[in-house]
Amino acid sequence: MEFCPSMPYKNKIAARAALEMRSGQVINLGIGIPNLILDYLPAGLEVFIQSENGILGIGPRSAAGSEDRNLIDAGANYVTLNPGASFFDSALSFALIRGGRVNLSFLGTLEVSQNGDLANWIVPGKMAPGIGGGMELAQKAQRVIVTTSHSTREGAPKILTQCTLPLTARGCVKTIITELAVIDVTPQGLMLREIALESTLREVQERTDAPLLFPPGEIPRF
Amino acid sequence: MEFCPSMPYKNKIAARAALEMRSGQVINLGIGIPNLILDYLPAGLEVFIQSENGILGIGPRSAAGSEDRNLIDAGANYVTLNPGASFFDSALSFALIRGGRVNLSFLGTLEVSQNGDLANWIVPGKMAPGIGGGMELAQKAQRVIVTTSHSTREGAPKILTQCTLPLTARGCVKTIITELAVIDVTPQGLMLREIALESTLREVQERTDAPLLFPPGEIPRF
Amino acid sequence: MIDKTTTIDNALSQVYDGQTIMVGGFGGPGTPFTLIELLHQQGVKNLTLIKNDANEPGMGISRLLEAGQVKTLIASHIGLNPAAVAMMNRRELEVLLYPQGILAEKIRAGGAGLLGFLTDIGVDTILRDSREVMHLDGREAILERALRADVTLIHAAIADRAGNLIFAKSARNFCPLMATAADRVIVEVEKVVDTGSLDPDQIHLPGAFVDSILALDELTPDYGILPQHAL
Amino acid sequence: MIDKTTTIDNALSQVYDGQTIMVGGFGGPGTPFTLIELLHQQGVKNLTLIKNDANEPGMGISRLLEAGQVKTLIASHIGLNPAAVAMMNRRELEVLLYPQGILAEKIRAGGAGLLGFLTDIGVDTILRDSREVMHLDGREAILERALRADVTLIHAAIADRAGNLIFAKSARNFCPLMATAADRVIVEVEKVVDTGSLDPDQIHLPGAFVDSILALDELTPDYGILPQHAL
Repeated sequence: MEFCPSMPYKNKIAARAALEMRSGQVINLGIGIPNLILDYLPAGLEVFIQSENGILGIGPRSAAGSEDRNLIDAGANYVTLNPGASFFDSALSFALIRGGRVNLSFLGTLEVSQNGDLANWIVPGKMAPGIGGGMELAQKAQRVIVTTSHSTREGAPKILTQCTLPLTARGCVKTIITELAVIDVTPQGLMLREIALESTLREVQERTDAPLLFPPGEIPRF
Repeated sequence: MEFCPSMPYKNKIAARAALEMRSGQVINLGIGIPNLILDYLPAGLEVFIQSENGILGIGPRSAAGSEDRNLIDAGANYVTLNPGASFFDSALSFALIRGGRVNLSFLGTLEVSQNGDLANWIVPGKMAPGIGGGMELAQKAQRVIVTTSHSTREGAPKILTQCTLPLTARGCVKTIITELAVIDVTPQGLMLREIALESTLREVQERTDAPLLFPPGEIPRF
Repeated sequence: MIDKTTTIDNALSQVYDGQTIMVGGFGGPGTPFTLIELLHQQGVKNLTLIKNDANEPGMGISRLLEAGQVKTLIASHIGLNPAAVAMMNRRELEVLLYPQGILAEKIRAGGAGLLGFLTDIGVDTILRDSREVMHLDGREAILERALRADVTLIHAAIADRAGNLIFAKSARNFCPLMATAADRVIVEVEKVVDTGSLDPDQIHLPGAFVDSILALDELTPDYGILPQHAL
Repeated sequence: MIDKTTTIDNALSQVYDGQTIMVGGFGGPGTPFTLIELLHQQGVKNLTLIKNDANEPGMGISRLLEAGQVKTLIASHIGLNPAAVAMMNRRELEVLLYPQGILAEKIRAGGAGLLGFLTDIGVDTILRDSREVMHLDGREAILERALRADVTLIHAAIADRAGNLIFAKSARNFCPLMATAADRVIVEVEKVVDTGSLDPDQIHLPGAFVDSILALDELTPDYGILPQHAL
């Protein structure tokens, strides 16, 4: 996997997010950018991708023409299976999630706050079409990583001192990965861990509506 | 199946109880006399015997030498399977029971009252070794039939105006089958439905500590 | 031998106006498109439907929603169906939404003969405002009631004549749960086999939960690959 | 490739005094006799055990009870073990008994990350006196708390190296439920196969719930036919 400046921002985020996975982990990929992570799994990494509709061990999306009508993920994409995959009902699928056996959950978001509050549910002014599995994943996965554009389409920051939208879960986010930076949510506040090759500390801070902490020394680039 | 006066009373009760089954029913057989019913299934009857440990479709007990170490019923007997049998976990097994899909539950008892209260759990003066699946069966099966000796070993009546022992479930028993009689629990009281060949109305009433109602006409014998 | 198979004319003979109906499926897989179409043709109204999602416009339960046969929809996420979202927004359809796993548990609790369960999912969110809140060991918990239905309609890959079911891949989803939670369970299947030919260890749902089985002669295009979700 | 198999020396390396341990099995089938024997040899004490029953004298968890390693037993029915009943009566062993399906649900609730559930089982009996009673729609309901454990020990027929499990016949019982409800799940199996060789539709418990797998070299007589229960 390579990062290049010409990569679409969503793919760049997905490619960087893939590096947070460890072999053996049970991982759930939300809809949107998280779902792109499947295309960037590091070679040799053996993870078990869970899908809320009752699958553990999803592989890449099905090639055109080779889809299985009985095999979709929770985003309705036709997918393949990896060795060791299994099927189960929706109650067991969420027992896996709420019971704490999901090591890592990647979620998209509308807003995320400096203390890890997540708001990715209700768009202002609209009735929400439902929370799906997102609330349970956010609240119960061992580690939640938000993968999101750093700003809204209108240029407003998504990383805030405090969320303005209704929350999905409180204090659940451990890491935020955007096209500009990798930021950890720490007890002291938001700690910049990595910065995009084409960005600057100043740009990241300016486009973040919460104070950033910087670790000592050179900040790695991605 | 034949009834003969020389049959041990437990077998006679079991043989008569078997006649209460209808093809297609899901049936649970408790420990003791109910378990003997398996030996008296009428020819051509197709029922699905459930066992609390996660089996539907139990057949006769295994012949000596042909036991399967992984196949026991809830009473720890080695059993066989009928066509259409299935295995499942203990949670689903009791979903079947509490969810109301068990048509018929045969239970033994210590006492049963004229309004169908069942007490088959705690022996006086001892700590109970546990209720097992009996309470859920008594409370939730569509129809509960008690199969029991008419009196205790000491000769005391088991069918009472009111139970003296702690109840397993209230008002759950629909029919009582003993070596002397078949008695239905009706809103009006205990209604004698059948009487054993070798018994008399007088004997049944004398050994029953609650008033019996008699239907008009000849009472069938068994 | 017990034979629970039925005919297309009789399959829904005991489904009536105003009933609560659970419908299996997560997206396409598991959705009983044929039984839904029969329900549509039969014209029953005022239904309360319980399904994970609302399928997509023109497909599955969306046909019932669009035809005005449904009063209330209990679901987890209807985002893939703009027609249903529009009806919800215009208040032509009452929609009750639950977190997906909570919806699954509510159905399972109904099937297991429980009254309800306590969860901490959503206690810190606005969900709390529309829920029954209890206190447990000094912390708040949400009480969720068990759900049951008059009828459940599901799709399975294989059934034997006694009603034992096997589901295919991700078509399992809500189907076995819903089959435990209704007074009457009607299953459409792709293949019927003789009772006794399925391995008892491989049956996904015991036949005791199934009342009738409709063998499908053909699978309509709704069951096939949907181009909008392929690469 | 992920390989969760372990050795007899390491299988119980993270089991300690005072822990709560769930043990699979209903009677013999599903009981992890080898892991229990290791637990016995290791000598951990002050355990709280959760198991459907107490096995029979000299067998299974009765070995731990008789050796005084167990402080509390949470079960459904211990009537087949007079040694355990005697210890209970002499108050050498604290025994908490639940209706069997309620015990299964308490374990399942723990595994499903729920806090508890409401049931009407036993509300009309003396069970009510020792339970938390709530009111729901003007009727009484018993609140049962979810159960979880530090460790679960179960027996399965087949595992792949990723921990996917298949149980044999009536040996399934409490095993998959308990595997969802503990921080550490240790499985003994009769056969280990390569990951990818099991049909994903036939797996009874996904590998995500399993931490380590002990392949059994031999089955001791406890696993065999018990003459006292044969005809």
